[in-house]
Order: sequence, then C-alpha cells, then structure tokens
Amino acid sequence: MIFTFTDEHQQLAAGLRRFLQDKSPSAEVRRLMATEQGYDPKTWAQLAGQLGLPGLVVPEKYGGAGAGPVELALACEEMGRALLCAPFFATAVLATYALLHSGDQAAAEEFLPGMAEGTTIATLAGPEDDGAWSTEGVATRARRDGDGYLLDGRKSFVLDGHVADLILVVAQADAGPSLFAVRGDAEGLARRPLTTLDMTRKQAALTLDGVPAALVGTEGGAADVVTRTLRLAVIALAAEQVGGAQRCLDMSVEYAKIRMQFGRPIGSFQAIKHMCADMLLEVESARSAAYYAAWAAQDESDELPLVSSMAKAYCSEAYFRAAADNIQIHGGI
Amino acid sequence: MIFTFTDEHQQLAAGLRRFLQDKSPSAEVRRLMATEQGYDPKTWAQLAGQLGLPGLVVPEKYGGAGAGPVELALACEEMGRALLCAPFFATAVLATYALLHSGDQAAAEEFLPGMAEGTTIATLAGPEDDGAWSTEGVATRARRDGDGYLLDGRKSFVLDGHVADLILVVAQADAGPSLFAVRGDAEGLARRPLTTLDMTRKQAALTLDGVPAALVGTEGGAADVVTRTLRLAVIALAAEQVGGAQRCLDMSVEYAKIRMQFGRPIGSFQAIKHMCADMLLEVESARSAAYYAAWAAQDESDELPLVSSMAKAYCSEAYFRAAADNIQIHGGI
Amino acid sequence: MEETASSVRQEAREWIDENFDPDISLRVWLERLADSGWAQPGWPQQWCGRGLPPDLAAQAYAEFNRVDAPGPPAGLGVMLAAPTIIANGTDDLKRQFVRAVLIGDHAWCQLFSEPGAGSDLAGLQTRAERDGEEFIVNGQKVWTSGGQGADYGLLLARTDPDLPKHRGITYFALAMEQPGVDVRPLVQMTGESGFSEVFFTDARVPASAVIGEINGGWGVALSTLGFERTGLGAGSGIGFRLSGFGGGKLREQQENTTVGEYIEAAKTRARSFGTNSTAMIGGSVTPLVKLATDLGRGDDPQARQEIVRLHTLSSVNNWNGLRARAKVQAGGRAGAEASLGKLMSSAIARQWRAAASVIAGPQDMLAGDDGPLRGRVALQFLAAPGPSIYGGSDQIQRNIIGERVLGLPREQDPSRTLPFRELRVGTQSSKTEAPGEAS
Amino acid sequence: MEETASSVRQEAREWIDENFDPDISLRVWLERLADSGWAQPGWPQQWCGRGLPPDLAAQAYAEFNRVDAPGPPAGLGVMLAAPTIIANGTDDLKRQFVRAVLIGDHAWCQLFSEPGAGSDLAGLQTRAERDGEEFIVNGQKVWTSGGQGADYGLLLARTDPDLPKHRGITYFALAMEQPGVDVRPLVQMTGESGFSEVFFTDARVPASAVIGEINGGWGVALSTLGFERTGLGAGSGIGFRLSGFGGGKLREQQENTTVGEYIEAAKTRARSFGTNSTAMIGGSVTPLVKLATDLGRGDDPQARQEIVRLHTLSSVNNWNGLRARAKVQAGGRAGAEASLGKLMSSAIARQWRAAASVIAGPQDMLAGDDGPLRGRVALQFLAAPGPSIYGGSDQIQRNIIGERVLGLPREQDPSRTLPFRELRVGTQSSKTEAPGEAS
Repeated sequence: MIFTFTDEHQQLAAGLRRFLQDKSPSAEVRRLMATEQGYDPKTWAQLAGQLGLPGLVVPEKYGGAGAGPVELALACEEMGRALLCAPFFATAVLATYALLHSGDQAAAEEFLPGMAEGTTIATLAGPEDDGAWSTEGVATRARRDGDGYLLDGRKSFVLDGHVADLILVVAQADAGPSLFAVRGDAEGLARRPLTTLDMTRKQAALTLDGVPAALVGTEGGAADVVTRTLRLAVIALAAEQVGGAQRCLDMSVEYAKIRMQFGRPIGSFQAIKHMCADMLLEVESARSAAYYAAWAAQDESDELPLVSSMAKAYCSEAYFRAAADNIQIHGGI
Repeated sequence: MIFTFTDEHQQLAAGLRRFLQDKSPSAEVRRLMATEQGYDPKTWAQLAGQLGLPGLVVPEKYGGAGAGPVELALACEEMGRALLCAPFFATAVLATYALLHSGDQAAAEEFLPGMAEGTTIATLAGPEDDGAWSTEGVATRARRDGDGYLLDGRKSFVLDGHVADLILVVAQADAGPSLFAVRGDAEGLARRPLTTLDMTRKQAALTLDGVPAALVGTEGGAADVVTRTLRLAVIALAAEQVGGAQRCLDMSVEYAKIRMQFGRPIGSFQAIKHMCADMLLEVESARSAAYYAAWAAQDESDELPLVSSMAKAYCSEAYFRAAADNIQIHGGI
Repeated sequence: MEETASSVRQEAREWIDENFDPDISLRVWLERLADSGWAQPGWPQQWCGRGLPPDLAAQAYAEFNRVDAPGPPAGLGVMLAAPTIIANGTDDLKRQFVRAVLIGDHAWCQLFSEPGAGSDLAGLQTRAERDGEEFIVNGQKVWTSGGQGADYGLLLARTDPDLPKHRGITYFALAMEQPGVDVRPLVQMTGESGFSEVFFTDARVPASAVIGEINGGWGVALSTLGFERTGLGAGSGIGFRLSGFGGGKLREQQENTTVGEYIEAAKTRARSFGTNSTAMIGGSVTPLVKLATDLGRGDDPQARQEIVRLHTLSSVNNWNGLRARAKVQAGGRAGAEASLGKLMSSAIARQWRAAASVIAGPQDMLAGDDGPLRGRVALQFLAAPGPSIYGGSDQIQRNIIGERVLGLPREQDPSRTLPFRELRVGTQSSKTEAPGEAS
Repeated sequence: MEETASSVRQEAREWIDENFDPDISLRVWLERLADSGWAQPGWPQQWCGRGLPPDLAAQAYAEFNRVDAPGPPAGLGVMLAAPTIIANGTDDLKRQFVRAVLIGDHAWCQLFSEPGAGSDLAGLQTRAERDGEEFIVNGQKVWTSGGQGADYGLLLARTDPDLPKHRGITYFALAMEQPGVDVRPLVQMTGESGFSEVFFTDARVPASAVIGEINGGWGVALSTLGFERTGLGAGSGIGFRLSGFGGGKLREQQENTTVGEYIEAAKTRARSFGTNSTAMIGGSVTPLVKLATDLGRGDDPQARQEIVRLHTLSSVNNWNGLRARAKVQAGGRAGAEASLGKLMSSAIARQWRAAASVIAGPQDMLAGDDGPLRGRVALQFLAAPGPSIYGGSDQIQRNIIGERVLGLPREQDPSRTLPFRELRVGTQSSKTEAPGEAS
C-alpha cells in the first residue's frame, strides 16, 4: 500500500546508509570529485558485491535483485544523502531502464548481467549540444553497415560518458530515432570530460565518427524508450535530492544548536529557527512527492507522467533552497 | 536635477498631506468606498478650490498649475497614503494627459478649464471586456453623422465612468482607432457601476448605442495618445502605490512597537523585525523607482518607456507585499 | 479477543448492514452511531467510543465511508470540546457533554483569543472570580468561530493574577445562552462573518464546570490546541468523509431530514465545487484551469507555471497527509510531516491568489458577479491572508516546528515567571487594539 | 572665502589643467593628488584632504572623472583604515598611515572576524597581552580579504577577558610582515581565493599602534563598520570612477605604469565586461541578454521576466544610491535608502543566478570553458551566496535596519553584561567550527 514501508525497505536503506557513512564521507567525496574518473572502482565493486546495488532494478533472470521504483527511490535517497560519487545513476537507472524498455531481450541478456554485477558501466546518450532530451531534433545519424550500423555525430551531457563501457546512443535511423549500443572503446569514438558545476556527477561530450553500433530494440523505437526511461529516472533523481536536502537540514539544525553568538545558540534566533522550519516543511514535502511518484511507478498508475514531473520539479527546488539556506546558516564555511 | 526636491515640492506634499489627514481619514475612506458614487463632491471641490489639485498638470493657459510629472508623483504619493476616494486619477491624470497628447487645442480649451477647476469629472475609456488597453483590438465603432460621429459598442473598466461628465472614448473610425469626446449624459449611453475589488477606485461598464461624439485630435490618432498617456499615468499610479506602501510600513512599525506578547513588543522578535526591514527596503526602492521615472518623464528622457514600466511593475509588487505583511503583523484585525 | 483489521472491518460491516438505513432521520442515525461507539471508534469505550487504536479506527471508517454514511456533526464540539473533556474533565462533565456532541445536541465555540492575547495566549485578561459555587466572568474574547450558533463555549479565564501568567488560568465549560454573554459578529474583509467578539458582563459558570483543576487551565488548553492543530491544515484524512450537522438551533431540521436526503444533498454540493466544503476552495486548480481556458490564457506559459505550482503544493500537502496516515495505520506514529499542514495551507492560499491573479489579468480588479468565477477569485483574494494568521500564525507554527520537531532551543522568556499583574500585555488600550498578531 | 559648488569646480579644473598629465607615472600622479588634498577632498585639510562637505566634494570628483583621472588605490586602506585612524588615532599614527594609503605605499586588511565571532563580533577570542611597550598577539582571524597582499592589518584583540565582551577589546594597527603572522589562503566554492585565515603566534604590535583607547576598541570598530557599510552595497556613487592601485608589493609596477596607459587598460576592461570591475558581474543584465540571444531563448517569456526582474532590482539599487547622493549634494543627510544597498546586493546576486539558470537551461550544469559565458555563469552561481553573508549577513542587516532605521526594540542580550570569561562563544571546538553565521 502506498507510503507503507516493509521491513525489507527499511533494511535496504539502513544497510546502504551504514555502507555509505563508511565509504563516502565528505573527505572522500571531495577527493573523488576532484579526480577525472570521478569514482572509486573499489567502492563500486563493493557496492555491487556486498549490496548488489547496481543490479537493484535489474530483473532476477538477468542477475539483478528485481526490485522496483520504491526500493530504487530509497536507495537513491541514501546515495543523495552521502553525495556518493559513482556511476550508479547512469548505469543502474538510465541505461538499465533504457535496456528494459527497449524490449530487446538479446541486448538485455548481453549487457544487464555485467551491469548488475558492477563490471559494466553503462550510460544513455540522448542529448546533443543543446542539452535537450527530446529525440525529435537528434542530429546524430546511423547508417547501415552490413549487419550493424555506423554512427556519426555528437552527443553531449552524457553522464559518466568518459568511463562508460557501454553507451546507449540515440541516433536517427531510416525509421526515425533509434537506440544503439556502442562500446566505450569503439573505434571512431572520442570522449571528452566536460567541466561540470556539480563535480560529483561527471559528464562527457562524445564525437562519433563512423562508430560501429548495434541496434537495441527496433528502429524508430527510441522516442518511447527515452520517454519511459526518463519518467522513472527523474523519480530516482528526485529521491536523491530528498536525501541531499535532508542532509542539508540535518547539518543546519545540528550547527544551529551548537553555534553560540550573542551568548545563545543561533538556533534560538527566529531568523535561523524559522529558516530551519521552512526547510523541514520543504524537505518532508519533497520526500512525500518523491515517494508518491515512486509508488505511482511501482503501481504503474496512470498518474505517473504527471506525478513524476511534479516530484522532480518540487524536489529540485526544495534541494536548491535547502542547500542555499544551509550555506547561509553556516555563514560561508 | 534628478532626485533633488525644491521647497515648492516639499510644500506641495506637506500641504496636501495636512489636507488629506483632515479630509480623508480611515473612517471617511470606509464611508465613501461603500457608496456607489465613491467620492465626496464637497472634498473634491475643496481639493480644487483650495489646492488646485485637479488642474495640477493642466497648463496655465487652460487654468491649471502647469506642473510636471514630478509634482504629480508627489501629489499622488500623498493621495495613495490617504487612500483618497476621488476622481483624481481619472480626471487629472488619464483624461488630462489624453487631451494634451491629442494635440487638439479646441478640445483642450473646451474641457481642460472645467477639469482644472473641478467642475468637470473626466475619464478615458480605452479597454473593452477583455480589459486590454491596446487600441488594436478595439471593437467599438464610430460612424460619421453630419459634422460629428455616432459611437456603438461596449467599454469596460472605465475609471469613475459612472460619474464622469466627460468620457474620452477610443473607437474605430475609418482611419483607425481614434479618440472621441462623449458627454456623461449623452443619449444612447448606458453606464453600469462594476463591483470592484478595490472599493476606493470605482469602475464602470459602458454601453454605447449610437451615442453622439466629437472627434478629439485626428482620426487614427488614438494609439499614440493612449500609449503616451499610459506612460505618464502608470508613473502617477506607481507614486500612489509608494504612498500606500509607506502607510502600511508606518502602521506595521508603530504597531510592532506597542503590541506586547510574551512580555515584549512584537517588534523585538526577528520574525517581525525582519519583515519590517524588508518592507522598508522595498518601499524605499519603490519610491526611488517612482521618482526616477517621474524625473525621466519631466526631462522627456529616452529612458521613459522602459523606466515607467519598471516603476509600475516594481511598485505594484512592493505595495502588494507591504499590504500583505501589514495584515500579517497586525494579525487579522 | 484481540481486534484485528479484518475483525474490525467485519464488525463494522455487520453493524452497518443492521443499522444503516437511508430512510431514518439524521437524528436517529446519529443516536445509533453514538450509542454503538462507531461515531468515534477511537474514543474510550465508556465514553461513546470503542477504544480502538488509530489504525483500527481507520479500518472502521473505511467501511462507513463505503456507504457514504454521515458521521457526527463536524465542528469544535467533536474536534475540541469532547476530546478535551474526555482527557481532562470529571465524569459528570463527560456524561453531560460527550454524547450530546456526537448526536448534535450542543454546538461549541472556543473562547480563547483576546484582543490582548493572540500568539501569547497565556497573556489573557478575562477574569473569573469565585462566588460561592459559581464563578463570575468579565472580559472579552475575540475571533470566536461559530460564536453565534454555539450552545457552549470552552472558556479560558484568569482566576489568579498573582501567579505567573501560565499558572493562574482556569478552563471552563460555559453556557452561552445567558444574559451576561453578548456575541457580536465581526465582518471580515470578504464581507463574510465567520467570527464573533464575545463580551462577558458578570456571566456565570458553575464551579462544577471547571475542566481540570482550578488554576490548572493552561495544561488543559495545550491539550485542546493539540487537537486543534491536528484538525486544521492537511489533517490526517482519517474519519467520516461526510459529517452530519447539529447544535441546539438545528435540532428540528435534524429530525426532519432523512439520512438518504442528506447524503444526496452533500453529493450535489460536492459536484458543483469539486469538494465537499463550500467554505474555501482550498488548493483546487480546477476553477483556475477553467478560468484560464475561458479567458483564452490556457497556453500562457506563466499562467501554466503558476497553476502547476499550485497543483504541486496542494498535491504535496495531500501526500504529506497520506504519508502521516500510512504511518499511523501501520501502527507507527505520525512524524514531522504531520505538523506541516497548517503552514502549507497558508502557502497554498497565497499561491492560489498568485495564480488567480496572473490568470485573471485585468479581470482580477473585479469582484462580486462582475468578477472572475463569479466573484470567487476576489473572495479568495481577500480570504488568502487568513490561514497564515488563524489557529496559530505562520510565525508561531515555525516556532513550534523549530522547537518541538527540530529540537532547536527556545528563546528566553522572562515573562513566564513574572506575576501576571506585573506583566504588560496587548497594547494596553483595549479599545483600538488588534489581536492575534504574528510573532 | 566660503567655497561654493562653482568655486570648487573651478579650483579643481585649474589644478587638473596644471597637474594632470597622462605621461607621468601613476606613482607621481598619486603623490600629487595626495599632497594637493584632491585625493580625498572630504578628509580634513591637515590629513591630506580639503575639508569639503560631501556635496562639494562630489563637485570636485565630477571634474576629475571628466578626464578619467584615476584616484587613490581602491581597497580597505582608503575605505576603512585611513578614515578609522583619522577619526580615532593619534597624530603619529595619522602621519604614519594616511598619506601612505593614498599614494599606495600600504595595502591594508581587516582582522575582525574569527571562527567563533562572526555576527557577534564582540565575542572575539584573539588575545593581546601587554609586554612592556608592546602587545603580544595570539589567536586566529578568518575571512580576511586581501590578507596575502596586505602590509598592515586593522586588528581587534581582547585585552581584558574579565570585562564584559564589548569592553575588553583593543584596536591595533598591526604590521603583517613579521614571523608571528601566518596568512593562509582559503579556497572558495568558486575555486578562487579572495579570503585568508590569519594565525597569530606571539605576533608583536607596539603600544603606540593602539587606535583609540586600550579596552576602548569596540567603539572604534563600530566607526570602521560604519565606513564598511557605506562602501559595500550600492555605495553613494561619490568618488573617483577609476581607482589606482598600490600596496608595498606593487610599488615597482606603480612606478612603471603611466597614467595614460593605466586609463587605457581600465577602459578596455570596462568594454569587455560592461563594468570596470572584474570581480563580480554585479547586477548587469548585458551578459544574460547575450546568453539568451545566443541560446535562442530571447523570446522565452520566462527568461524575459527573469531578466527584467534583475534589471529592475539593479536599477532600483542604483537609483537608491543616486537618491541618497542627491540628498547629500543638496546639503541634507542620506535617509533610510542609504542602508539598503547591502541587503539589495544580496538579492541582486540571487536574482542574477535565478535568471541565468532559467536562461542557460541544461547548459547551466557546465562550468569552466564548457559552461555558458565561458564559465562565468557557474562562477556567479557559486559566488551568489557570498553577498548575503560577508560584511554582515542579511539577517544582521535586517536587525540593523529594524533597530536603527525603524526604531524597533532590540532583543534582550544578557551576554552584553557577563564577564567575557564566563561567556560561551562559537562552537567551543575551534578546529571544526564555521564562522560568520547568519543570525
């Protein structure tokens, strides 16, 4: 039932939280975000080996845990709380859902087991230079080459594109925008890391110059795959934002209790107290929104398109404000 | 020089403030706003006789004071502060500027002296049912009838239209939107007072059924007249809003100093103190905006179209927030 | 036998099959409901309830809502008076008042706020002086909802001004129909009159009507305020979807309306407003979408942004309520999300106004039949400041959330320890002052 | 002879005709300016000024700005140190420091804030202990702007912890180039390093370098903070449009640059950024309009609303400054509008960020050369929280406006009377704590 969490849910979240407290403290996040690679392969391997996290929503028949959007949301909330630097969102959300939604069983069998066990880092390359996810204006082209295809064009804003072993590329084929599997080490593929504002989540620009590729799903099928994938992915992102916002609130409240000015804790001043109260309002509301959307996804509700967008929009603004207020309360650390 | 007020300016404002404190206290405003007429003819006559206010920007040759937009702004600020219920804005701003901008000397000679001495209440009827001031979509039509015209159509949102002796109506003539003078008691004219949210400023809907009218200015000239009139009128309105907002701030601060809760004045709580500080920021900024725009108008600066709109937009929001915060601080009186 | 979700549902279903009849009068139905304990399954068994925990009570409500059965009259009687009396009153008071509320014999009002005591309720000045077996009440209350129809009032009055402000207050159940009580309606900006001022001139209340201890009224008041906060705002969503009506003045009508008629009328109201309340539009975007479409602004990007912003706020508020409810139903306690509805409802009222204003454009200047949505936009405009003030202002809510939920330290308040006599309250000029400010 | 606007203008014009020469070095020019009194016409005649009231000083500046003449180096020396010393220092200190600041011999930094003393500056813990004719300084300062290039620092240190916090503080002019002073740059979110931490380990300052009285430093600090508030935010707009540069470390460059070269370089900078400052874009919409146009979003209604909102805020802020200036020029005193620039500049920074974010869309995720406006959008994004914290947080500004401008009552502050020793300050764990919070 909606908003009713099972013991398994709670264990998932608690276990992951413990793992991340240990493996992804602030200092480690700062260290990793300053590297070009952007994540620690050892931690990633442990996330896979100990917790099976990369395969969380991968069906069991492909070696995953077969969990649903609610479990994913809970996991993402914990990762957002820890600002985990890892290719989880690209691999385990974007690429995983894209493969599943493509309906291509052969591709699923080929790629998902490696993704689930953490040995294949994967991503979805939709946007080009304008950053739009809409498949309509895609300029990257696919041309037939024997049994396969060759891709030419540019992709940008590709999450973890600089390290991905598998890149699912949206390109125009004869029948319209289609999804293709490209190896990270494919010939003709040049990858350039982009300088990102959020250094904990790396992005890359790709140049494709006759890159060999395999069709995933059917020609002309990418629009539907991308739409359905994003619908679920933004819920995961919203949950991640809830985790981050909650951490901001926790930090603010903790600091406001111990920081003394004018002979009293700053949290006793209404200016700070009310800011914290408003943060709580927004963080809890964001959580309700993300969870509701996750349940709508789990239940395959008709509301999903609406509520997933609402959750994403609300959680983004709540996280932004929580981060800004957290800075203000800490006063410039 | 910009923002430099003369002794005359200060005397104008101080004199008007004293007059309004006497003639337009809260109780009187409440009384008048509940009447259909919406103003006190005796006070209006005194405003004209003692202070020459209706003719403030009417050139001296038409019996006015020949003042400019800066004096008008100062006067409007005082009227806004007192929430004066009177047909000033319709007569002395909208209709006066429209007549002056029409370039029609005969009309100016015919109407302005009476408007300046307060015996003619005048207004400008631009918008129709959709409330837009744009002259492009005007549906009211003017047809030739001997030397004059007959008007057919509907006008709405006509300020003080229910009591005006002279209504300047925008209507489509052969050469395009044109301005026409219509007597308040003309045959074929039906006026219906509208129920307004702001009860201190009355509006009316007009139905024109073959109403005799005289062309003011040239056929096809209304677009320019209306644009230039509004450019000045919104500055007067902005100044009026500054006065109202300042009054809200004054009331808030005064109350916050004397209202005791939890053994201390509520103004000592940051929640209230900071609200008042933000109000001050906005009220003073609104004042700077309104004054700057008034000076741009006075100097006939090229900036005028831009800054008059900026002043109007900023002052509207500042006034709204000041009023809302004033209610919050008073807590529901 | 221990109750379970399914045992409760079955019991309720069986009782409904036997007792629910659209052709009986609302009066008879409410009596059956009260006497069976199903009217408030969460109340104690000996006081018209069934002693069920909230999650099981919710199971029962679901059964009643399945057949649209009306519950006891909504209002302060069920929401505040009876729970306060059950928790703090003597058995005599419980006998006198609990069932009476459920069957709609008594309507109640709350006599707490004063011109000088709004946010700082403990600064109240209305006096109750002992006179044998009675107290004599003098003073003034304000912002009394439903003061005109009320049969009884929950009165806070000062009984010892030499004690610090929180410690000299006594809580009474006062009969409103007596010569010393004068109820005068207040007219709001909207032109409506939902509140009253209440003046006491030697009004009388028996000492037996004290709820709790003499001079111990503050603790009792806090329990009432707790019930109030749960009732306003998002609410838990637990209870009868449809409420009956009552109060001494509506007794006859209650007997002349059948349950079936009443349900039908309620459904008709709900259809016309998209809600079963006629009071406030709340956060519904439906009328605004209609307005935007009517005015040809359905494609305006700003109008759309504002509408979605409103829809998101009010959806999120509902989801907060659902989440709190799910925790309760799962046998847990509602968390922080339960304290947020009040603050959120202020934001929703403001956003409704902002959205309406963008959509209505120039039409926003008009009210009454000339105004958009036949005046409802203007009414909402004028009503919008209300939610951030009544029932504890936004500022007080933020204090409460900051202190009680987040555990932030309170401000020092020296006025807590001063004898009340030495304390300055209000503006000390009772004629012109304004109550209920927001600090 | 009494000076008038026209006599001042004429005098300035004549002096400029005789002394202004694009071919002399910036160094020579600054010396001429300082010795003539034109560098700061508002300062006293005996201390490198001309003793003119603000309105007449403004007349003089107008003449210098007509020929783009550079004024004395911008920075804390002219803005804070010299005015503080002129107002509070001994004549020896004035001789040592005032002219040196105007000709760029000394750059200054401000050693006020500490990890435990941000908003509550008087809670500072850095100690200065008397040792014969010297004081020995130990402790830590933070958020020191320009700490790395500074020759001297305005230091606040505690000299008597047995007095209440405001009364045991002394104000010093401390030489930065000495073994006991360790300046460590802080890296900001933007990757820049404009601030330092400064650690004192037995640093030394002569007793003759005390500004004001021993234990009387708080009053002196308030005068410095007054100068600071006028300098940050909108500013009065009065002064040289263009500033020279200086500080001991730039002495050579000062002598090798001609006035003409310097003016030309400044103009080039101004053209490329639409402002003569490279530090912050401030409220300029120009780059955002360009960005919107480049990205094809020039017609986007939301982008346009945000851009105009920004332009309005920053215009209004300028107008507030102009209005304050006009009052001063008319011989009056600046009113409330002069205190608002600081708070407004925070709002402008936030609005710049909000507008840029709407315009940039997905590009907003990128920084450095990949980012919009070659990374400046990202830099501004990270810099935006700054103005609401430094130089007195928004919350402190609102306290000041509420109390000093509007006359609202202060909160009780029992910590004002406690001996400093008994006071808890900061987080009491100096290693991990964060300074300058916002209350």
